[in-house]
Amino acid sequence: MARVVVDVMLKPEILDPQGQAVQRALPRLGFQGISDVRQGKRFELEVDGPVDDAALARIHELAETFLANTVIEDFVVKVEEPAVEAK
Amino acid sequence: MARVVVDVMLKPEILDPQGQAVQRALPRLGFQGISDVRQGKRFELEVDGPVDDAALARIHELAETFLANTVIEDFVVKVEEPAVEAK
Amino acid sequence: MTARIGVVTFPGTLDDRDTQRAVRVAGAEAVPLWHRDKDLKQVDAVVLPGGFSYGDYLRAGAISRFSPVMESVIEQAKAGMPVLGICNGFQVLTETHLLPGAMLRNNHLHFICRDQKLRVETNSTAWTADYEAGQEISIPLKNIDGRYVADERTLDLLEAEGRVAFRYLDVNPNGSLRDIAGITNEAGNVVGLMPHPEHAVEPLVGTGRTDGLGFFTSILKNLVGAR
Amino acid sequence: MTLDTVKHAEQTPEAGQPWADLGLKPDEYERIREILGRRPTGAELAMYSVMWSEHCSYKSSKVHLKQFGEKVPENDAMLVGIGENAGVVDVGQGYAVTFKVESHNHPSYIEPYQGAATGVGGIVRDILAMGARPVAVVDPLRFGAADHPDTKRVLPGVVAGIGGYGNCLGLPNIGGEVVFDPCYQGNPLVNAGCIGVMKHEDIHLAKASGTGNKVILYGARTGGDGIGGVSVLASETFESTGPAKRPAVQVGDPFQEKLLIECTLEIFREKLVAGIQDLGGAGLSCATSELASAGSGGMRVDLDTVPLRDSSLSPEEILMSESQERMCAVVEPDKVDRFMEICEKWDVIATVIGEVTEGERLEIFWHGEQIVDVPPRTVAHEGPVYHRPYERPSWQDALQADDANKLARPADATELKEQILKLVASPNQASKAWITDQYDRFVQGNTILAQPEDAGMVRVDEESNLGVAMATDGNGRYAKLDPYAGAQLALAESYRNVAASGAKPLAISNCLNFGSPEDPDVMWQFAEATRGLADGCLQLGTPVTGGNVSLYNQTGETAIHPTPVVAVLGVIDDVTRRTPIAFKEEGQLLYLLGETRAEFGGSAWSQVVHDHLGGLPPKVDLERERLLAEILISASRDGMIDAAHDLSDGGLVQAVVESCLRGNTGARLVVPDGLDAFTFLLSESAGRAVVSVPRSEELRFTDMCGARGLPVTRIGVVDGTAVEVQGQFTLSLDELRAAHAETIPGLFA
Ligand SMILES: Nc1ncnc2c1ncn2[C@@H]1O[C@H](COP(=O)(O)OP(=O)(O)O)[C@@H](O)[C@H]1O
Ligand SMILES: [Mg+2]
Repeated sequence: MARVVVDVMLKPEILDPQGQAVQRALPRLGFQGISDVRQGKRFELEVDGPVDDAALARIHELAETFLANTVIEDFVVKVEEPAVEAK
Repeated sequence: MARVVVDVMLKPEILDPQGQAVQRALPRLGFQGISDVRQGKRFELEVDGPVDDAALARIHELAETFLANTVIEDFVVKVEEPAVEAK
Repeated sequence: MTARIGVVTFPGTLDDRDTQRAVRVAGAEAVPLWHRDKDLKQVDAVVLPGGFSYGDYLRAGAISRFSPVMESVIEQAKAGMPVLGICNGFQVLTETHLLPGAMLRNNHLHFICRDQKLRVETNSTAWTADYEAGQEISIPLKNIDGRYVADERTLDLLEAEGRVAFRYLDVNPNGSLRDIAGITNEAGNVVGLMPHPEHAVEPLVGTGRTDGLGFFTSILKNLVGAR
Repeated sequence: MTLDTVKHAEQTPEAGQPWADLGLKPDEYERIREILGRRPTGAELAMYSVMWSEHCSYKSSKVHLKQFGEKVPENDAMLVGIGENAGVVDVGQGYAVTFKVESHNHPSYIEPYQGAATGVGGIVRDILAMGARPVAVVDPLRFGAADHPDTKRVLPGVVAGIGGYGNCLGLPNIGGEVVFDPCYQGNPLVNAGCIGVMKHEDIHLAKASGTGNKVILYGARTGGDGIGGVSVLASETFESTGPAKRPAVQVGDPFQEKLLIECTLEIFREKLVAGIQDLGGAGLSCATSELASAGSGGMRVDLDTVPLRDSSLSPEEILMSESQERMCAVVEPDKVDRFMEICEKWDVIATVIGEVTEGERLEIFWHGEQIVDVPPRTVAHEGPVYHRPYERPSWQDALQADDANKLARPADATELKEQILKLVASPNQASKAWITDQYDRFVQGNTILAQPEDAGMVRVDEESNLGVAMATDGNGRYAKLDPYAGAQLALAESYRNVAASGAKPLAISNCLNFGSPEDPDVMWQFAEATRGLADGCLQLGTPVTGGNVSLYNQTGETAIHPTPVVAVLGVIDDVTRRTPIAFKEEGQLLYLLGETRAEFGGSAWSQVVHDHLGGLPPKVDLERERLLAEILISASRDGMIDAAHDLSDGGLVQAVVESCLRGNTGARLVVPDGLDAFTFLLSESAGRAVVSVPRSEELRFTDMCGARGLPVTRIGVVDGTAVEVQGQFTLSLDELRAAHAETIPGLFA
């Protein structure tokens, strides 16, 4: 079993009020030096079989038709490394 | 300028109604072989200065106190490689 | 015989019974349609009502769009059957691309419930014939994903073709581009809007106005007249 | 780890058990051993500990709540009383209404969004379990100081959670309260109420009967969330960590709940259930033991058949899990197939997990091995009962002696005007529209009145225009000064609000929010408040149909103000006769009903201007309240008044300002003879309302009041674009609107 991640972000030209709300709150929290924040979605898919090219192509199609609305969003499909990121 | 990404996901033991709804829809769309879907948030932060340990520590704190609610969510902080992922 | 108006229920649809009531108040017959059935039961028109179909999970309207009933609705809409999408129904229509653009989280990030003033920009759609072009009406608005967006080219095209059907007046409640509250397709049979005409058909309830009744009398006239 | 079966427990009588970590006291553990004649298994211990927690067993409050069942007024509207998921009253024309208020205080402090959201979900399931379609929700809320940084975290989250859940369910939010006071700083109160409507014959009860009937669990899968939430969150203070190695917070799925509602209503329509219970606090432990305890016969459950979200859960955890959006039904065997079909139609997972058995035991098995064998009554209904010591606090006399009438009054009209403007803009008196606009009040198409009206009102029958109304109230400041009177004032205010809308008050529910019962001061407050409420209900003829108790709302030694919240349900035969608060028609006459005395103890004025709390709360006169209500109801029915607004915190001026802003008209007021302007405008004497009377009705109206002995004073006229108090000051509507509207968004937007 492997994990495939689909990151979906609003296109750069689309207003992202959630990201803005975070950014506006930063100074209040004492954070300086972050010039932009965008908020998007992350999907973690557990894939049963091997993640070969065919599987990736299918997931790409899934992202394009379903997980993202390409009128407003961009997406990236990644195979997650088995090693866990350090927190 | 560098990009730091914070991924926030519901803890594994917490109900994820969104991910569940997506997963349940998959068979109807003709997608098989995905045994689990979790949906989380992805924050992209544009950091002005260098992303050194101090900056990362601050972003880690930001994630812990603000971007994630650690009662129900886990998070991961990553420095994004300058090279853009292929779509 | 009066017109048969189908009202679709998806899992999580909320305003289906209210829409059926509005259809009846206007004098038409309301026909419940179930999301799993492809059969449209020979209705003359379809309303996709408001609510949170599939919890609005993923994106509002994104999951319902793939239901069996929508296959038929899309097909019939393309063939000219009148379809009205209210709120969540509008979101479904944009997800199916029967209407252009997309709906996003309100710019203030909150759910908002208010009595909203609109201008009916065109009465040459199946659902607005009973209004004057330029008429101002007030009907309830209630949503969290009500911000209409589309690229500049699409917006210009909509304006040029007179397809902006409703515009917010006084306040833009959610950051919708060009104050757009609702749009129509080129043929004028498919209309979507965020505010809720079905909640403004009886003087007693809600805001006490009946400004929304015109949607349902328009379609009735349109259909019965066409027979 | 080996499975702790009943057999194993018999063989290992001396095995150590973590009863103390689970919140049980030594004598409670002993009692369990006595009941069972052996040590409990781990699963039994989990069940007893959670069911005997304060939250589920009412062990500290029971002895006082008894009064609600003893001092019952003559009232033939009661169909189902205290003891079921919610009480049911007859509202005529064959309709019955069920309603209840519950607290979700502690979870909402930890995770405001989910805590509040699941609070709404829980109360809605209670109403559903009675057989009713939920038709409206209300949300009485209390927060710390409005300008405290933590309130900025808690309030927006709570409001978003209530909206996020309720809006997605399609339930109009028609009322509630938002109150700020520093005493709620670490202990916000998130109470949620729901109203449901059914026909008399549709009433369902939570009991399991009929040997061989199947026990069906349906709704969401069971996960590890909220385990120990009941005992850890609701019973002890936050410092104690207890057994919660799993997260104690539940995440709600309103979409799933919406499906559960529609699915359950369809199941009711086809009369497929013999008994039904929602799963709330204590999850399956509660549902199985309560169903078995209330019915005849026993119950057998195969716990390994429960559909799980997390396969690593132990049987104990499955029993305690508080995963949301689940229900448990008892179904005759030949109806099971149809039951399953309906669940499938609504995409709801349903599983037969057991059956009703002969005998009187609740037996639970795990892969064929018995892990629970208990008499269900001992779990569900025969928990410990405490007679906690209570005593009038040593500081109570000094508090009452600190008379608010001694506070400096405004020196002149200019200062009076300034203070009134400050009052209108203060967080407690300011418009809550920024909050309530986040709630859908129109859905279902039956909303007659909603915020900011005195009471929420929904139409029940489209043909006859039968409707019901509800208001919730509770003034913690009054209750702190005198808990007996404070509880009665909460009742009186809520009753008055319902009457002001034109509906006849029928019955009440309550949510009693207090500090630690282990503190004799708090226990005295609780005893006094329940006594006051029970006496008040007896006098007003409005029985208590049910309610909820939330204790341990305190941080360290400091308890919240005693806060009994009372929800009054009323009925109106014809909703077209409802009375709104808005002054609309220029030239209509304004009358003040009731008597005004110099009563400022616990008043909004004393808080806003002097930051003071002392003296006595306003005097309670329930006979007067009843008379006032009768007059308001007849006047609305006979078309003698066009608007009515009850007077409460902030006094007359607050009410007039609200009615003017709502109707977008001004008012000219004259200070009546025998009163000074300050007392006239700001006193909080109870039993009063202001009404707007068409000139043609003036004589008929004043004659009616005169004949029935209700003091009535003409105080002015609806007119212009300002609130003008002759000889004192003028405040323009624009000025007032700005003061009233901008405070809350200024703090939280
Ligand atoms: N303050 C109260 N006044 C009257 N009845 C109460 C009060 N608190 C609890 N009850 C009643 O006790 C019973 C059990 O309450 P509770 O455990 O809250 O119900 P549930 O199991 O549905 O959560 C209910 O009938 C409830 O109405
Ligand atoms: Mg219950």
